[in-house]
Amino acid sequence: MTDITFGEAKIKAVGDLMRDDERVIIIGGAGFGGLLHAKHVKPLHDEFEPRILRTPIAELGFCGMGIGAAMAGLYPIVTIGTGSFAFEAWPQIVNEAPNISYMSGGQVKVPIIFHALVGIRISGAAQHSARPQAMLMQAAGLQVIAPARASDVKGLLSAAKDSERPTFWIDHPLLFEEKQPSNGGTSLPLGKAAVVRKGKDVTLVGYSIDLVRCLEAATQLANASIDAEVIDLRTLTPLDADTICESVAKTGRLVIADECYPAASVASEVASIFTDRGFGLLKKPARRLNFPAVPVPLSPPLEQHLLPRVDKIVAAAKELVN
Amino acid sequence: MTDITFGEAKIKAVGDLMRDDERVIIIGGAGFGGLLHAKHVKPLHDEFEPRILRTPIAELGFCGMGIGAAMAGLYPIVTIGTGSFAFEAWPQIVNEAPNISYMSGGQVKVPIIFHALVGIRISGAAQHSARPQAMLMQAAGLQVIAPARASDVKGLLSAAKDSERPTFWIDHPLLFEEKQPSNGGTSLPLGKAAVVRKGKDVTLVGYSIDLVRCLEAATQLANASIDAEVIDLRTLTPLDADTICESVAKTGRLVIADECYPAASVASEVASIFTDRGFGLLKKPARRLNFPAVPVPLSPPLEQHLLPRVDKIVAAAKELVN
Amino acid sequence: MIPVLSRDDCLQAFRKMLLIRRFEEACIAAAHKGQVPGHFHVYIGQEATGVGVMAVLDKGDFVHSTHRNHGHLLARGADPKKAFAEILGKATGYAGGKAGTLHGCAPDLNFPLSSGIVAGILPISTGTAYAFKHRQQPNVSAVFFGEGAMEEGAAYEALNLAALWKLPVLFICENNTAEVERTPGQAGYHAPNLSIFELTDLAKSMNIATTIVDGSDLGAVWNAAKTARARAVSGGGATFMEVRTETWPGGQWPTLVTGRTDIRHAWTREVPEKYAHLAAWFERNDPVLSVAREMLAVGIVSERDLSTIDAAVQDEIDQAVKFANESPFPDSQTALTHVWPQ
Amino acid sequence: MIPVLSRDDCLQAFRKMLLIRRFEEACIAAAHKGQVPGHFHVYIGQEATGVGVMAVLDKGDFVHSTHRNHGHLLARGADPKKAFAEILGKATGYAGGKAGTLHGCAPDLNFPLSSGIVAGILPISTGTAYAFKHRQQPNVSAVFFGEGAMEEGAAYEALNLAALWKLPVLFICENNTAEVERTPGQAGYHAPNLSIFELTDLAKSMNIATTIVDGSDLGAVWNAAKTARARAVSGGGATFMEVRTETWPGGQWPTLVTGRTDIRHAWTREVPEKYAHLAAWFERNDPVLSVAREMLAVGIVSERDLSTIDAAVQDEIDQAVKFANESPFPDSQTALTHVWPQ
Ligand SMILES: Cc1ncc(C[n+]2csc(CCOP(=O)(O)OP(=O)(O)O)c2C)c(N)n1
Ligand SMILES: Cc1ncc(C[n+]2csc(CCOP(=O)(O)OP(=O)(O)O)c2C)c(N)n1
Ligand SMILES: [Mg+2]
Ligand SMILES: [Mg+2]
Repeated sequence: MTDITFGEAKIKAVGDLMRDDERVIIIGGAGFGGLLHAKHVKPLHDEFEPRILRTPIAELGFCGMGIGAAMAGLYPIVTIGTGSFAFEAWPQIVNEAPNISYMSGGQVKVPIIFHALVGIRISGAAQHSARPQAMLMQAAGLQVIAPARASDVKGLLSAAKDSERPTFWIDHPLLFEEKQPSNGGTSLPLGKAAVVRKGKDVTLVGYSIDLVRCLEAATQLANASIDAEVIDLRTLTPLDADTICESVAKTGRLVIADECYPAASVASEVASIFTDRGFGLLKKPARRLNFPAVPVPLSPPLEQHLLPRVDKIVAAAKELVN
Repeated sequence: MTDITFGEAKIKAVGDLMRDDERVIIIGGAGFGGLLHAKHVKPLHDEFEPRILRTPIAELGFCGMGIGAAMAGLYPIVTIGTGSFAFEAWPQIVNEAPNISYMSGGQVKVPIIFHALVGIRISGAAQHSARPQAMLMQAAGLQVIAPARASDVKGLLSAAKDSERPTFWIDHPLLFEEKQPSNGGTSLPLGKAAVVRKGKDVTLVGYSIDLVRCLEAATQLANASIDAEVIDLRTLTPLDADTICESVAKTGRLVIADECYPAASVASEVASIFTDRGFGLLKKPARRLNFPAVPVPLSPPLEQHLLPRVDKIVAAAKELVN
Repeated sequence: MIPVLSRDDCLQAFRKMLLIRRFEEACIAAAHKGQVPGHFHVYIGQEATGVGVMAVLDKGDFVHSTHRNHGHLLARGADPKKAFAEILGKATGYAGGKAGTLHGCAPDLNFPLSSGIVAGILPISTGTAYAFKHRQQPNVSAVFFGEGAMEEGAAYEALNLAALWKLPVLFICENNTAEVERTPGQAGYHAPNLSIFELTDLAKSMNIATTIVDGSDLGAVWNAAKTARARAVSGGGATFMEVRTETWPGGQWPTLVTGRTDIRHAWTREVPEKYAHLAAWFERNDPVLSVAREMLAVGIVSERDLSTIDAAVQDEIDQAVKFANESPFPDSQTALTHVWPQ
Repeated sequence: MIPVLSRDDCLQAFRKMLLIRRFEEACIAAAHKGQVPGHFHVYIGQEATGVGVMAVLDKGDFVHSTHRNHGHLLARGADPKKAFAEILGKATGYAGGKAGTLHGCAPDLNFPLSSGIVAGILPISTGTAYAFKHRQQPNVSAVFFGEGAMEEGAAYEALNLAALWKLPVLFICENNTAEVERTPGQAGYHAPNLSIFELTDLAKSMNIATTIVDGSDLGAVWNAAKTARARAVSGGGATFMEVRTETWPGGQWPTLVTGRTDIRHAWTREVPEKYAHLAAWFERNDPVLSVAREMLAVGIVSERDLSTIDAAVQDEIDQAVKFANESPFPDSQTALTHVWPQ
């Protein structure tokens, strides 16, 4: 178990998938990192060049192409690049891929991963900062995974592949350089959240980059003698309500960090669990930290003002506990 | 105050908008009803023929065209047709229109209405039954209205127009022939839900076709001596949490009917209110009636099995009250 | 033109065309009894296209279609029983009733789910073709779509993808508005709203091989498809076929404006007074009658043979309808299967 | 070629081109100091296009752009102070810091928000043009985009819409990969992945007027734009202009690979050893140097005039940079304005 960056673990996981099964191909040259990480991705691209299809700027076309390739027995990983570009391919991602297995009575499978670097990448401004994940949770038949830790990425990718279901991989541009222990490998159950840090005073729920923020908040809270339990959702569809309920049954307090806009968000869904399955478990109102309902501005102080920052998580947790 | 169909009221409201302001144009010949209602829409089309732009099957192109026309001083009502086709235009609807006013520091306005017949139209199957409304609630800067009653449609349209904000009008194919009293006319406040039926035992929340279902359920519940309060959300963005909270403060019980898929849905958002602003108001767990997380099948018994039917609303309310 | 086809090929093709015609007539009849859920799109008037193309395809090829897929399914060899049952939403249908008319499928025939979204299927078809190319497998993907699909950017992107990698795709654009005067700016389903005057011009500009074929001419379709398939499997890339048919005059769903086809019409040429206004269509554009006449002319069949074939076909369809009607609707619990593990 | 332009026109255009060049150099310098939020796209090497087109536009015309909008903004007459401040995210910028580099705008100049989505702006531009047509207003919409945009279906749909209604649009496709050998199947930002060999072929197939212009030739751009605008306002519909420029050799953001332009280079032709590999670009493709040389050749300016102009321009940019640097960031509360009533 050594420390590596999330980006390294990710590149390795994709490489392993490709080494293990020659049906795995990559469609879309966008890659698995932003411009700044191109050098880390290059070895992967070099090793598998003949299995990488560098496409035109035609997201709708090449996502559909991926679906066809999947139907015909390949396993495409479609790299869309920035998450906002997934909107260009929306008809294929939400209205073709997720329907096919069901509508065909289970006969036609679409084993595919769509990958995008979604979220607030810092000064990407409104059109390059989309968080489509809550929208994707509204596409029944689509699996949504969001590995945030080096130790999980291989396991979640393998599980997604084994499931043969169309899967959207919510990746985040700011995760790449996160240094984390890597002990991952085996296939992980989909729809199982992870308790990343045990605690008893308050439950912090995050995923993707917001998991990193929650962990940092937990460290700061510990200094203030607040013992936070931190949960990584890991998969958004299916969502693991049980693990969250178990934690809140213990802590009675819930903070959710989620870069999505507030309404009908991942955080809404998590909070709403406590109006049915988890009814009565909350001792205090839940605190949802979303990006407020305005487009993402470029200017750094504005963007920072709106982000679900670590200090906001800390403050919310303190309010709940005190 | 006479009884007319929702469809008639809708056609009249659009006509009034066009008569009152010659900047109003219609883009997209799809119209305001399905094939079966073409004859009702025809007079509108005839009256305003020169102001109707019948477009190619190019939703992405003509929704963008509407945005440009709006920027340049027209007021386009863009008729997309079936709600699922909004996905074709997703980049323009969620990543251009809603950002423009904000990003330009309020200088460039995009006064436009996108109209679509969304929802389960009965045997439309998976690709013609989309309910994009929860996804649209994730597009900050976009207003989402969902008039369900003849008396509201004119008021909400006028308010949307006066706001000069890009607006998505969630219409439903099954609303057309609903007969309702029409006393509407003046501009209504956006973001204000309506208490459509007063009651004290349980709160039923709906919008669009689900409001109709809730009202029918309330009638049936009354026969069982359960006095249901029925709330019509009317606008999904902004959403009126206060009115819902007031009602639940009284009833302590909440049933939400929503054709969306369960996760990150309109119902999730409404329920989640009771984990913060409305914390402690629920005496019983909230009951959310969504369309389960599978694509919409064609076969009538399957589709019926999955719909948030009136009898399911009734049963849920009874369980909560008894 | 028939001469290029063998007698057997010809007879088999004709039988399939007639099967499609009778199938669609049965659909409309069922719709009038309120038995068909949702609205549907029939293939009457376009039978020669599906049948002609499918005749040259290999078992391993993929076939992709749209909302107007009934004819393609049957031409590919689908069981009319299961196809009809699916349209009625029955448990015995190809997809257990989930797919219905818009999403015709017969996975065992390499006919995966049709897309009900105009142009949605074109990108998908480049993907199945890419898989063939990637595996160096000598197969092709045939994708059927209407001229309306060409108004969508998705079609443009798909053509470009196919052209860039010389993918083995047969793009079969069924232009069923060929007779409409092309007046730009006039929209509506059956008036093209594409400023590209010749539909083949786009493919041409991308260096994709193109051909324009008369859709009432079975032999012409057959030949064009054969050439296109041979080109594709030998690495020559895609072909864009525009197949022109006159719009079936009964486009108004779900009315059978032309009436039930009377096969004797092929030789008697008697147009009932009620359908006098459609005389030209019966005479020139009805592909089923055209092929019947061609076969009569070259002596492949007699009038009597035609009547015998027709009776057999009608019987097959009657049985399909009976099967579908008697089949149960799916159990409501199956509504939840096939997405997540149960 | 200069002769078609008056001395004043020419001088003013040159000054604007140089302003753009110095502005972009300043952007890169600021980026090296870590002052520019986000990543940005400079207009170096394409100056003649924006300036040439904008010169023929009317105040009432609309101008639409993309991620690569700095040059278009300045060519349209935007204040370099407010433009630079916006790029730095300052309160004094055109949009109070909200828009930044990707969403350049100057609404008072009929230059609404640029789109950062490749091809996203093309449909929008047909809408502003439609409004002109609808009101019978003699104006046009000019939309700038890269050749990459032609890979998106959105571009195709927009061209079709413009063609169907003969909308007054100037589609200006800035092909900054014109020198790249076109090898289908090789992607990446600067290698076209469009199987349409001549970009103008698509517009041609739609019966849209087309023209191909050399982007280092200010006069040629100017003329072509003038013809196009006249056609549009007289009801002749859209024009598709492909303007070809050699890729600015310093495409690797945010490196100024060519070094800071030395205006004396126009006459000394001394390429510093460090930039020897770019000699051909300096000699043939740099539009700023090209125009300078043309003006020298026909005697519009002296070498000394050029240096004087350059000094003035540099001073204007220095002041813009100073202004932007000294401007405050917006108050964090403004993050919540301009969507809902506060
Ligand atoms: C994206 C999208 N927009 C609109 C529709 C509605 N629609 C269904 S069929 C049709 C016409 C299609 O014409 P064409 O492609 O020529 O096929 P045809 O019906 O003539 O076979 C339209 C517009 C749709 N299914 N998908
Ligand atoms: C829909 C979409 N896909 C991908 C991108 C990422 N992207 C930004 S610039 C660019 C290249 C654009 O090339 P071109 O249109 O020729 O413009 P240029 O940068 O050469 O001026 C790409 C792919 C984007 N902005 N939008
Ligand atoms: Mg057609
Ligand atoms: Mg370019």
